[in-house]
Amino acid sequence: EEITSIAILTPETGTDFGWNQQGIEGAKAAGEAEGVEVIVAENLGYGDVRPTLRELAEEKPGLIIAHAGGYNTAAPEIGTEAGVKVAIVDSPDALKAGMVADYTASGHEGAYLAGVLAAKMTRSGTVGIVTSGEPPSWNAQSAAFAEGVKATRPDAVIRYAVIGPAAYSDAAGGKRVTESLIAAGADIIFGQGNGSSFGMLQAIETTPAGDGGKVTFIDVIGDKTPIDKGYLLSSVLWNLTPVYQAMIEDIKADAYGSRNYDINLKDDSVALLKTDQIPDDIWDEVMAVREQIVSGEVKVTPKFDADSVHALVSGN
Amino acid sequence: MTLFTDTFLIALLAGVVAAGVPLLLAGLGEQLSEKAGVLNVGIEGMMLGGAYAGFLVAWATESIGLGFLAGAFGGLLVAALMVLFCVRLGLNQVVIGIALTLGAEGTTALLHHVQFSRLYPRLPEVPTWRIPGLADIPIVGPALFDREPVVYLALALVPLFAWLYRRTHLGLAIQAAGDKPAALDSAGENVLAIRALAVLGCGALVGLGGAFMSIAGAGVFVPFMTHGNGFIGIVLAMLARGRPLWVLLGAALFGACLSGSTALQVAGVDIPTDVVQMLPFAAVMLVLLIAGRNAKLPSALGAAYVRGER
Amino acid sequence: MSVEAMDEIEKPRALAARRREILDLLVASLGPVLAAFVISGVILLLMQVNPVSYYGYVFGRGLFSPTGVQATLTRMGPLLLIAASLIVAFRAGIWNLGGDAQFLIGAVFSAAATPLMAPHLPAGLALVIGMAVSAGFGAIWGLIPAFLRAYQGVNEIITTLMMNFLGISLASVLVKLLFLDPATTVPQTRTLPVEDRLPSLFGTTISSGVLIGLAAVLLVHFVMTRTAFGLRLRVVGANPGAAIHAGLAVPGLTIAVFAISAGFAGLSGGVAILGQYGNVRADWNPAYAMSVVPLVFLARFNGFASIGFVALFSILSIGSESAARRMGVPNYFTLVTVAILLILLGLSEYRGARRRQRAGA
Amino acid sequence: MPDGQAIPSAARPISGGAPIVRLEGVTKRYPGVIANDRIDMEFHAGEVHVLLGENGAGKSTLVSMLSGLQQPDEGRILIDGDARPIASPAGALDIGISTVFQHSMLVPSLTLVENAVLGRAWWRRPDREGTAARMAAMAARIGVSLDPMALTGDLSLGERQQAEIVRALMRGARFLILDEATAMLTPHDAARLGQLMRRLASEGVAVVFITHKLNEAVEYGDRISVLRLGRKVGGIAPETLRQMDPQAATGEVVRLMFGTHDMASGAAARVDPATVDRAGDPVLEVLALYAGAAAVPLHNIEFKVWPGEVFGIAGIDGNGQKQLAEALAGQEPISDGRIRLDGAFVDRLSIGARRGKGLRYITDDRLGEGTVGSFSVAINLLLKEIGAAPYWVQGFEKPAEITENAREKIRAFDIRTPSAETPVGKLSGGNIQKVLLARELTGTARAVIFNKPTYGLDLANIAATRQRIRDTAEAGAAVVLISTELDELLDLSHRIAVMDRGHLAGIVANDDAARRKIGELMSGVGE
Ligand SMILES: Nc1ncnc2c1ncn2[C@@H]1O[C@H](COP(=O)(O)OP(=O)(O)OP(=O)(O)O)[C@@H](O)[C@H]1O
Ligand SMILES: Nc1ncnc2c1ncn2[C@@H]1O[C@H](COP(=O)(O)OP(=O)(O)OP(=O)(O)O)[C@@H](O)[C@H]1O
Ligand SMILES: [Mg+2]
Ligand SMILES: [Mg+2]
Repeated sequence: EEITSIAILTPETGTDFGWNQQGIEGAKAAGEAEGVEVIVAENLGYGDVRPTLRELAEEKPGLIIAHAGGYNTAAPEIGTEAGVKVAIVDSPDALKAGMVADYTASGHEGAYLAGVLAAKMTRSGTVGIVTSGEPPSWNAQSAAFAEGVKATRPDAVIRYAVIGPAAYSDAAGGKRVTESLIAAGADIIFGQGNGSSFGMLQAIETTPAGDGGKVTFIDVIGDKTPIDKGYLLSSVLWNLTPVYQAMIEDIKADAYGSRNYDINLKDDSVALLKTDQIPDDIWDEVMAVREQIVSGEVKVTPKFDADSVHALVSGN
Repeated sequence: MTLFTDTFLIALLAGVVAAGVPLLLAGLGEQLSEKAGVLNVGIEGMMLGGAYAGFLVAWATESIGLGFLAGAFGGLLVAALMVLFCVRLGLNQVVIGIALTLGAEGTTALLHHVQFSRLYPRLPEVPTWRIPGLADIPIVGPALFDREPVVYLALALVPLFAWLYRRTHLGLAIQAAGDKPAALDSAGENVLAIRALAVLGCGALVGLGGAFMSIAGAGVFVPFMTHGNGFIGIVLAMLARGRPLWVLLGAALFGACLSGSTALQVAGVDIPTDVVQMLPFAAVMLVLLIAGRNAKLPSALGAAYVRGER
Repeated sequence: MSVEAMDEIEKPRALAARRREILDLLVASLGPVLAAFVISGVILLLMQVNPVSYYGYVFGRGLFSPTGVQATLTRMGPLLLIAASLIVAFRAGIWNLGGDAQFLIGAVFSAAATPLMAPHLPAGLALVIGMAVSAGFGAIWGLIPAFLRAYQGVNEIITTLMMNFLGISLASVLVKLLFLDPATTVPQTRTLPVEDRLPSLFGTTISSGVLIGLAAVLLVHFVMTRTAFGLRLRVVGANPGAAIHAGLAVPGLTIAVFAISAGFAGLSGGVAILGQYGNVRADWNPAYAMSVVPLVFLARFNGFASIGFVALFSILSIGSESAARRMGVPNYFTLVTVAILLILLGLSEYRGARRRQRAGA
Repeated sequence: MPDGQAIPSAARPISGGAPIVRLEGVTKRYPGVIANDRIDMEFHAGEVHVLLGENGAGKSTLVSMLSGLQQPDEGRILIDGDARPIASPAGALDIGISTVFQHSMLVPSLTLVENAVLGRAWWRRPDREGTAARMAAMAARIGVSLDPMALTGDLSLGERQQAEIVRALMRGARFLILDEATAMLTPHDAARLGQLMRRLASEGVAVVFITHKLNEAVEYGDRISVLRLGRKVGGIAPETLRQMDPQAATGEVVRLMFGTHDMASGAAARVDPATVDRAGDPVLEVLALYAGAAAVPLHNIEFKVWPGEVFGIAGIDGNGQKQLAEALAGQEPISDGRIRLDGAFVDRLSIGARRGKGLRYITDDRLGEGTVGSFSVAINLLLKEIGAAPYWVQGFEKPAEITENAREKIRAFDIRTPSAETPVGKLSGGNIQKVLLARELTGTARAVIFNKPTYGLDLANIAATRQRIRDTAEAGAAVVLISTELDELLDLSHRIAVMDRGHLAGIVANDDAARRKIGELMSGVGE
């Protein structure tokens, strides 16, 4: 099947060093590689996305990527209605031959590695997890991070706090909660949030750890190196380009909708960011764990529900 | 390792202040405006205006003090529109209030998009003033008496406003402007000037609250970062029945609930976060259910004053 | 707040006067729209965007393209029901600002119940019950403020705002803990299959929710302006002292107003779910009520004018989403446009009120 | 004059010189009416200038222009000979014009003292104690007693009016406007105020006095101007007035106002107490009534009213009259005692149910609860009958019937309104009162409570209203008439009770000794 264009819809703008930016940049890169045009519809919010979907569908792109959990009811419906292929997230069961495919973008494997890294680098033996909410993909990473920490250093303490139920833009809340975690002894913070993550970053930059030393930050999805002031320890990077590229290739091969896509350590679509803060020996140890995961020796199962996360972190 | 170390308790208490101060400023501002008869639904917008302007100036001039000033000015600027449309021209206060909130949300998000969205500049830590003696009290001292000057200013405003409302002619005039503007007018006072003053004062306070969020609270500006604090401010003002002290209590309650929910989570108490977040609102509803009594609002609240109209 | 400014008399008037009034209305509503476009056009120019093509896209999509109009009409459905909810309350002097929570509670319960019923009942019946459920639970969510206001005199602005925060959280909790669709990892309720939803109109994508919305606004307008029940509510709203003096059962009427108003808001949630969305996700809040509040005020609580403003708002929001994307303008710009429009509509409403005042109401 | 001592005309200061304020062709239009039509008028220092005119004649409109609340559409106002607009109330106060408005201009949520200091420099601290002392002194000077620290909202309308007079006097104005300032005062207090006006005039103040009581006009006025339908239709200059005896002056004023001479004599002769048959069952029985929670608690109130009887309640305003009326109507909860209407207990019934049984209450708070200001006259005329046939059929409005009803009542009660659709709040005070009367005095009433029914009405309307009260009684209803005007009570009532601090100090038959006995009861002698 011919494919000349794809469209991607994101709930927020593609400048968040996170979910939206990775999605849009991934789509653009995939488009470039495959020689198809990419239509971007960003900042659509989480409300009523159907009109935009229908409008895009009218332009008959070869594929519509609905890059938000909130779009995964609407997109297949409109896709079916308009006869356009769609890709949605986090819905493995929605697969429909020639029509709907899912990509579960979960960085849990990477988060596990981040946990290993944190456990090896914490001076205080306490690490913190801050999230701005509890959507499934963040739960999966929180849980895997906690597992990674525990597996590496069973005596480590994990402190966990959520800013608010939907506090994606609550930067002040991010800072306040992060400060509490630092006060509770954490010297490494694993942070997940959109706008609020900048508040976390600021807390880390301005609050010394209990021992007076530096607190460091492990980010997710994007790469904040360009705006780092020396506190970024690492990041669980997501690269969606291979996912989108595979989709386009499957469409070309008339195989779309026959399989789910994901990101994983194996093909480096999930990777841990190496920064100068990480000593080489520790990095090598972490990379060894990566090999174990890739080879299946260590198994990281995603846990998408908040309860699992709470169970893992409350065992302190 | 025990969790409830001094450091942690200090952080929690400091968290109450950090979450409570913007609410306190918003509540005091709204109270001022409501007392004078202007239902200011636009304070969310004024807060965002203050948050943006404060951050912008603090970042550009590298002066925290100028930043706070600019924050107050940013809120004042949005309030000036409210004065023009609602006080001077007498347009519907709810319509304009919501319009100003939407407009400020859109404008600040646009400006942010253009200026900051690739760099997300962050400010250095805000210097604090240590109050000798008091700051040495264990736990309470570092959390309350070694703070940003704006915190002291906000707290000082509580008795100041109580004094203003009860002890000055201006206070009486403000109350008259809200309760029976025609009476104030016929006494030779300029109703519109009083209302304008109150709304501008409200804007400056609320803007300062917004600036506190962006400069001290977060150290960055992100779109929509006030996320409903203005509306809680409206609720606080109405609950307080005209008394500044009650605004302080309300803001402290909300701040304590927010900080307390963090404490519960950090301690690993397993309650769904949504449930924890409902606590302050549920607490207020419970208080209203048990001690529910007439929340008397100024009788001309929301109504434009036009001389001689009947 | 006072409703005194509202013109209370709608009487048959001479035809010529009617015609002039309609003309006035056109000028009064189109004038500000044009002015708003000029002002936002200037802003667009500053952003180096061609305003003509921008607004070309806005109206091309929102008003003149077939699928755009369909989207506009579909979006109007829940908004109109919210308008109906607000008209009842505001005319009765009750400032129900808790519409968003009432909407969500209605939506959540109807989303939880209907997919379970749909396989076992005739489709129409399941939908009717689903809508009744949404209205019922919306109304229930309005009861606490109602009783506090009716029997304790507690100001409803506070209580409805509080119940709003509570209800938005509760809706999420319900979705996450109680009504979760076990088949997905994303916290959302079971999805009502497309074929079981409210039928779309004439083979288009227009949801029949818009008809329900129109019917509701017209019904409410008629009841409030032409019936004894409506007049009683208006008396309570305009002067509660006079209502007591006239022997009206003020507490009962207050509770009735809350129930009707919150019921319509809940129904709006039900219609949104049963007609469009099919399920409710955790943390979902389209905040329709906050958008409709200023529109209903601008309409001076008049049903017909509310329909007009809701239509304008829908055209603009559907159109701008499209224009923003095509022109590379951040979507935030829509907020600015809506704000400017509201202010200018407010200004023209004010000028109209002045004129009516001078001409003798 | 019942109480006040008449001041001999000769003792009046001769006024003269240039007027402080002069109106030239002043015109003010409102939708549908010309409230003031090319008015020329002068106000001199040392003169009490009385403005007379029927309800809606435009007196208050004139006042609102003099006090800066409204601007004339045409014409000009000269201050001390200069054409200077009075741009705002502040401007009026600067010139020295101080006004007591017809409708209260006090802030209910402030105390009297705080109201008195409104308008002073913002930054200054309100001098509550000092002001209170000066207020009390001024009150003593005009012979009223008030508590300067009382919250205005807790006071009766009469007390508020007294406070406003005191406040206006405290400002030490050289131009004092009193718009129906005696409407709520007892004759005694009105006389004191009259004397004060004379004293102020002799000190060189220009006083504008608006009243509907011709005796007061003739008694205290130096100059009289009469307005009719917005026009100045005539007046009596000081020289003429000084030479006329009160009778002749009254006659002349009546002629100017109504075009006839015999208006004042329209009042029928005093009722004969013997006409009521007390052998039968009373219509209204009040048994040991208590209302503990009321602003003025009621205690142990007992009385019965028989068919055809007018039961008057006298007393200084604020002694629980309003609370009693509201307790009877069902608006004020009672703590003990019973109320019987036609033999059946009604004290557990709601307001609406009592009305259904034939109990009517005409409130004195015509703006606050009597009407809905933004609603049309037509709807206000049916405010207590919403839903009733033929105006509503099965809940649906019948606009034709509603309008027809309004037309009829507007005609029958001479309500001056541009149309039946005009919002009632736009009418003049007296005409709003007529709307209230028209609403309550139709249909079948068994017992009617009138609370100050003629307050603010002009002479012709007072006469008409009094006649209606008589008619109501004669139709077999029991009438409770609350009034601060002793003459009105003596004219209409069969028996008169005196109310004092929440209870009935005594009930006297309306015979020749009634006036003296009531006076004794009011001053506490009867206890
Ligand atoms: N919600 C409100 N908004 C604005 N002003 C209010 C509000 N509620 C009350 N006020 C005014 O504020 C003032 C203080 O309220 P209140 O009368 O209850 O206190 P107070 O009686 O002076 O104090 P206290 O009872 O402690 O002696 C009042 O004069 C009131 O009119
Ligand atoms: N603000 C206003 N808007 C519309 N009409 C008004 C207004 N003020 C006064 N009027 C009208 O102007 C006319 C004169 O009213 P005004 O109050 O001056 O009468 P008045 O002589 O004081 O009567 P009263 O003795 O009843 O107080 C009335 O017909 C009234 O309805
Ligand atoms: Mg008190
Ligand atoms: Mg008058």
